[in-house]
Amino acid sequence: MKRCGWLMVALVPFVLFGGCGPKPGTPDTGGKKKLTVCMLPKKKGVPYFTSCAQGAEEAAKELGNVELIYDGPTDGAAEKSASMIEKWTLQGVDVIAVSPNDPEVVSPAMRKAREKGIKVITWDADGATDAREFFVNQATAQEIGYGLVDTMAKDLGGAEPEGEVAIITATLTAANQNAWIKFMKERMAKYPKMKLVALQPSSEDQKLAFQVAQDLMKAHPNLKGIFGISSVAFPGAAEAVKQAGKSGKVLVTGLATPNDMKAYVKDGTVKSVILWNTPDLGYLTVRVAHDLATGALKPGATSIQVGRLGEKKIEGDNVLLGKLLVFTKENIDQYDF
Amino acid sequence: MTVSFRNLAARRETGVAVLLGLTVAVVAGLNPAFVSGANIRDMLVQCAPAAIVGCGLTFVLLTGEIDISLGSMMGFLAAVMGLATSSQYGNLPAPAGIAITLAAGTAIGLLNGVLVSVGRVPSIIVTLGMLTALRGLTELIMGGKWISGIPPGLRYLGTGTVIGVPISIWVAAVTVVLAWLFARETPAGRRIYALGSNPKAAVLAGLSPTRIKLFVFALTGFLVAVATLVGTTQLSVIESGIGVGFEMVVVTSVVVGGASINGGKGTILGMLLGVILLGIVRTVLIFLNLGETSVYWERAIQGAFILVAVLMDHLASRRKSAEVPT
Amino acid sequence: MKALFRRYPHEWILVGLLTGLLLAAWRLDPPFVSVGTQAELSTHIWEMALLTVPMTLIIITAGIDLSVGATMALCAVVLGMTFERGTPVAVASLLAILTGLACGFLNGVFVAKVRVHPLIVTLATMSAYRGIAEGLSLAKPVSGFPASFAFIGRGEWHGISVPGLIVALAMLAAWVVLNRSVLGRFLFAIGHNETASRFSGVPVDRIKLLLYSLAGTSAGLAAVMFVSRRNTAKADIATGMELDVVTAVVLGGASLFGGRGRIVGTLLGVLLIHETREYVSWRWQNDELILVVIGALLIVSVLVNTLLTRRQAVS
Amino acid sequence: MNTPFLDINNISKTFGGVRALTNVSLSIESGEIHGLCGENGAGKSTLIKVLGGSVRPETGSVTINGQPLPLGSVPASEEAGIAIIHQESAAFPHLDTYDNVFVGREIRRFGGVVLDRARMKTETATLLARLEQRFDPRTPVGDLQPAQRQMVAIARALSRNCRLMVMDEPTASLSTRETGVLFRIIRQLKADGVSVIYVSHRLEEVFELADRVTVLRDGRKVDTVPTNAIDRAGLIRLMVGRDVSDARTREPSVRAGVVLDVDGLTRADAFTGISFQVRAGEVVALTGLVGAGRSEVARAIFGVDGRDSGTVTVNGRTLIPADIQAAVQAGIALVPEDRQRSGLAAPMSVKANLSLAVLKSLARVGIISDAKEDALAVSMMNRMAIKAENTEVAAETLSGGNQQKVVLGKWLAASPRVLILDEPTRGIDVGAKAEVYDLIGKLADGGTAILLISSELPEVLRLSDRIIVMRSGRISGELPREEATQERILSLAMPEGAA
Repeated sequence: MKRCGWLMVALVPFVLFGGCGPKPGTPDTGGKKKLTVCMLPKKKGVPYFTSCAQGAEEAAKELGNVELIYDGPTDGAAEKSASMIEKWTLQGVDVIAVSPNDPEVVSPAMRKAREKGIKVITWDADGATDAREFFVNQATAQEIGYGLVDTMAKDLGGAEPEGEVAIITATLTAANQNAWIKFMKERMAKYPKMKLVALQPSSEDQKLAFQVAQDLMKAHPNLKGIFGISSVAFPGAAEAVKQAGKSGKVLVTGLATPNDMKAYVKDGTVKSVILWNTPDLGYLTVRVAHDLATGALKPGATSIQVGRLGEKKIEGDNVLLGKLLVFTKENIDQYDF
Repeated sequence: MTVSFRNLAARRETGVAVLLGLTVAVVAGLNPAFVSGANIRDMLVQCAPAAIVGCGLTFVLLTGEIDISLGSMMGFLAAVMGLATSSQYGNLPAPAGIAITLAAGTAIGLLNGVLVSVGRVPSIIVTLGMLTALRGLTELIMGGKWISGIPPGLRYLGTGTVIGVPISIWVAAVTVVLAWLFARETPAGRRIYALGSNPKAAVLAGLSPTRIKLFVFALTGFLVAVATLVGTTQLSVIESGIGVGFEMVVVTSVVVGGASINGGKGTILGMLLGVILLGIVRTVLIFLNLGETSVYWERAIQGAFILVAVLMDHLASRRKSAEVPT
Repeated sequence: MKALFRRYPHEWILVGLLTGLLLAAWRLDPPFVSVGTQAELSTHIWEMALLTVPMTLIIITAGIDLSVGATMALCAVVLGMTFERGTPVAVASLLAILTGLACGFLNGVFVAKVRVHPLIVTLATMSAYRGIAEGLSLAKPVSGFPASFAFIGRGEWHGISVPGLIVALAMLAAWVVLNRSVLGRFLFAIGHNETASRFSGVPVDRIKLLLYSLAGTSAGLAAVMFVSRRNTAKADIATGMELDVVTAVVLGGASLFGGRGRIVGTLLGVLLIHETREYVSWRWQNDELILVVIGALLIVSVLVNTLLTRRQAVS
Repeated sequence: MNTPFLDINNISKTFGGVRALTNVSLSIESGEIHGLCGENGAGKSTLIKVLGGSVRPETGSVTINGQPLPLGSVPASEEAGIAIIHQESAAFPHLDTYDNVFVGREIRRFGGVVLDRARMKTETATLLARLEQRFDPRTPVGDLQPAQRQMVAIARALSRNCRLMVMDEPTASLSTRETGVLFRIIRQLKADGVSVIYVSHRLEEVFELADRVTVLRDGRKVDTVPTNAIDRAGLIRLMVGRDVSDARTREPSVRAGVVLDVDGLTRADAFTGISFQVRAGEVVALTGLVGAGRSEVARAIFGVDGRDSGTVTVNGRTLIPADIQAAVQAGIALVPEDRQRSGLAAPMSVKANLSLAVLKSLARVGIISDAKEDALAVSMMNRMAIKAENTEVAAETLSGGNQQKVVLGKWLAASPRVLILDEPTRGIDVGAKAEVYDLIGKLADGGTAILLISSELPEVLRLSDRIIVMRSGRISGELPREEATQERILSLAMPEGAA
């Protein structure tokens, strides 16, 4: 009985490594050299990132020699992102484009990839600057944080916008959101009569965001505005306001893809939705990845030609997508993502 | 003699009811808005899905089995419902969507039941596997997009009211009452208790464990579908994360309500009290408005609440014994 | 051979699945089965593998600990916060492990002394510990640990991975305990019949206290390994870890009803889950698919086992 | 001659390669009380399960009143008028008494959808009154005493107007008074023309009740004989296949020193002011009706339950309350009443069970010595004459008698100073019983102080040096062996005014 136990222990490594193949192949075979570009979102299965992936695929198809791999953790766990980077490093891909969920966690893996000669860039959110060559920057945390508060102020109206506001975030540990919140609080100093009365998490759960918004409106009867600062929290909060019959009385703003918010913008619950053109972001990322791998893009460049987007500016090592978009009743129908 | 004070004090239902009463009284004292009609309505709506599914889970626990696939099942059923009815996808009419969702829920529940009772795989393994697999499947069939464009007929289930009371509360109330009657007043209900109480004796008494287990799992699947229909339609968008962690909420509530995970013990009333107690904790904290950092302690307070609830009856029946705990 | 199979049907099924998987991988993606790749990928599982050790022991006694992930988070937060306030990282690590011990001990007190079912206790402390971690840290991450600290999570000692060595030692110790020791025998006795064990003078309460404390301490150690490897201490680490750990142990053949479980099985369970996850990810680059495969794997492996053993009993 | 009421024909059944029944045939007249005897494992329970429909035999047939009975279906058997009182505890502890009585064939109303609780309650109350039980039909069965639980099982069988009542060890947990009630009911049934199959290890009961008796051995029928044509020794010979002497009383072996001293032990709702001493080598019986508090006293001494006041002293050392560890370290051992639940880790090997209580002494630095453990197991197997293939087989595969010997052996290995035996021979067959008696004698001779709890008065009279009788939680009297008779014990045990 016990002997068999030992046998098993002895057997396992044999099974594990016994099959070490003598032919260490590389993924890229064949005549025409194909570039493998890996695109890592913070969380897979979210429309925001899926719409980025659409643009990325478009770029890959246009370029023809790009093999695009789009994969990321479905639960958004940063350590899984790091594991995926490590896996791609082993597979010897050409470019890894990372949207870091938690820069500290994924940076070591990114550095290791660079040591192996893989080009690493960041998109959507930046990582440690020494861990990547370029950052495809759609907006900084400061821009977003300030933008949110400014939009709310504009929507509240008046020279000195006033009222109680609340923030519904994703989770309390979400790195991005926490950065935005920091800048939002900073910006609120500019509007002394805008008072932040609550910050609540919604566990990346639309239902919970809905319930939290309901509770906030009751617990704070004077509530004038709600920031839904994750793409899950925003529609949940908007629905709560709408069902409470407070459309227009309690303003909701935040970040989300326009398709998910169209109904609320049209019925007046939401005046403004803030975001950037996400397919364009994906498109730009793949273009930058391609040019970096082919050598067309070198550090120090000040601009890049990107297909249908034309020329984009590069500031330092930041490739800039352009301005934030504010979707309103007037323009939201022009966007489909 | 049988219903002595000590017995009453030692019953989990009593402890949970007392804790619930105290909590509501204290919060209402500090912030009367807590017991306003609107807030009570919202809290009940929040509790409705857990109460509906809790009925099924109570029966599963009574037979000595467990189902922890509930959350992923709900996510999957929501996706099925959305894909069938959304104007961007299947575009089926609402009644067809309802029928498909209920059928899919029952079928998944039945599959759990078949694997447990015919395949003889322990239910915790079957449903742990399902919890993982169905979540992945949901992500796959939704393809990274959320589903909007749910027909108004379905949205009505989540947003409509009848005589001023939201439909989800009606559905939950009817389910709970039916389950309560079923458990207490029908032969089948008694047999579920009997099976969990002593499986060997149940066979000798001519009961069929296979059939009973198939039934409770299928029923649970059906009720998850019901909860999906009235719960997820409250919102305009169906996302792939629907139901994440829902299984923990329901299992915890039912267990806090006094059901034994060894089978044979548990009541619908206890389940309902457990669901409400745990369901209102978050709202309570918002209404107490303890300041900015309090939100970070929310989960700790929730955990403490659960501990207090399950410890109350243990403290009431303080006597030590070598028997295995239930 | 047949006798061996009869004795360990489940282990053989796992070995069969693992071999099949690796052979398929070897045919389709040879680089996947190279030593270098495997060594690199193995870094992903050490914390989980470490936690399966106490979990196996606990499950043998018909208990369960769902709070290990939350305990890890709390320990990581303690590590991060004490380090941030100037404590040397070694001392901070020790404090983190002690925190784990305290968490586990508290679980043990509720399970052994107050006699609440472990599932309920740890379901409650799962929320509580995670909540305390969030509350203490206000959900802020801590990073910037010294490079030397990475030794525990990423380092090598004479070419052997340090965390791998820790896990191997833990598994070996558990193997000795389960197969050779008085304590191990007591664990099985408790799992088979707790009342009879008490009546036979087995110190059931003390053993349970020990087991849950051990699980907490291991979670503390796992947290140190994690923080060291990923260089970040945060309240949301190891979310869902408890289910991964339980899945691996159960896949390894342990019975949640107690009395059954082997460390070799657990090791195979960990390896099978790990290899499956990594290979599916390697070949199909699809995170959703992994969930489906792992879930199906869990059900099918146990189903095959029950079907095989039942046929055997009939013939 | 007319066809018999029940005709069992050539029944055979195997379980996983083991033949449980081989070509068993048996016929029973209506209104007959038919004894069924045999050692454990002889096939009685399987035969009963075949009749009840929970086991389907491979071959053979059963007819009732000439009608073939569909085999392997519980409802079909019930339909045919067969009611069974099973040996294993077939109660549902979480359900109320009346639910227990009616599970599987509940009384319904409103077209069969809803339970008719009122009728179930009143019918249960009537049945309980007939069985002279005074508890509320709403009491959960888990809260009842074992004897009351058995009465519920009997009530369940009686609740149907059956034509054949099968009773498997119905008196195992009953006291003398309750047994009397049961016998009266059995005779009533007979007078009503109901046939009864009566299975018991208590042969005197078989002789008292049965018209004929059938003996099974190793799954085969040995013989069917009228009870007036055979004596006890003859019946035992048929069952065992050899002669077993069972009438020898043991020589007293009492020594001087008091080993166990129980003083003023009180636990609310269970017992009050219990004081007695047991000396080395002495066998003291603690007897009384079921529910008098005997087992509770034993549990309190052993530290299973707490106590409200009083002390327990072993060899001058006072024990901490509610601490089994302390009791075991002080040298107390308890062989509990409920073997399956509290005595054995049934799925573990015989060896592991035998060594469990002394494992630490077989180990160095916590590592068990295989050699020492094997030696212990083998020597215990031999000493206790445990019949098992080897020491590695699971304890649950053994017969009840051998399981009990394993439990006893576990404690013998620990050589306790005080051995508490709670119903040590319940459900054990004749052969094994004699062996257990021998062992108890040998232990006492070796100087162990023994506290014996038993409802079987012949056993008490045979084994003990002194008899302490309890009545509703108090000691009602003490008899030295020379003065003890069944009548005197009973008069002390019966509630005042009842006897």
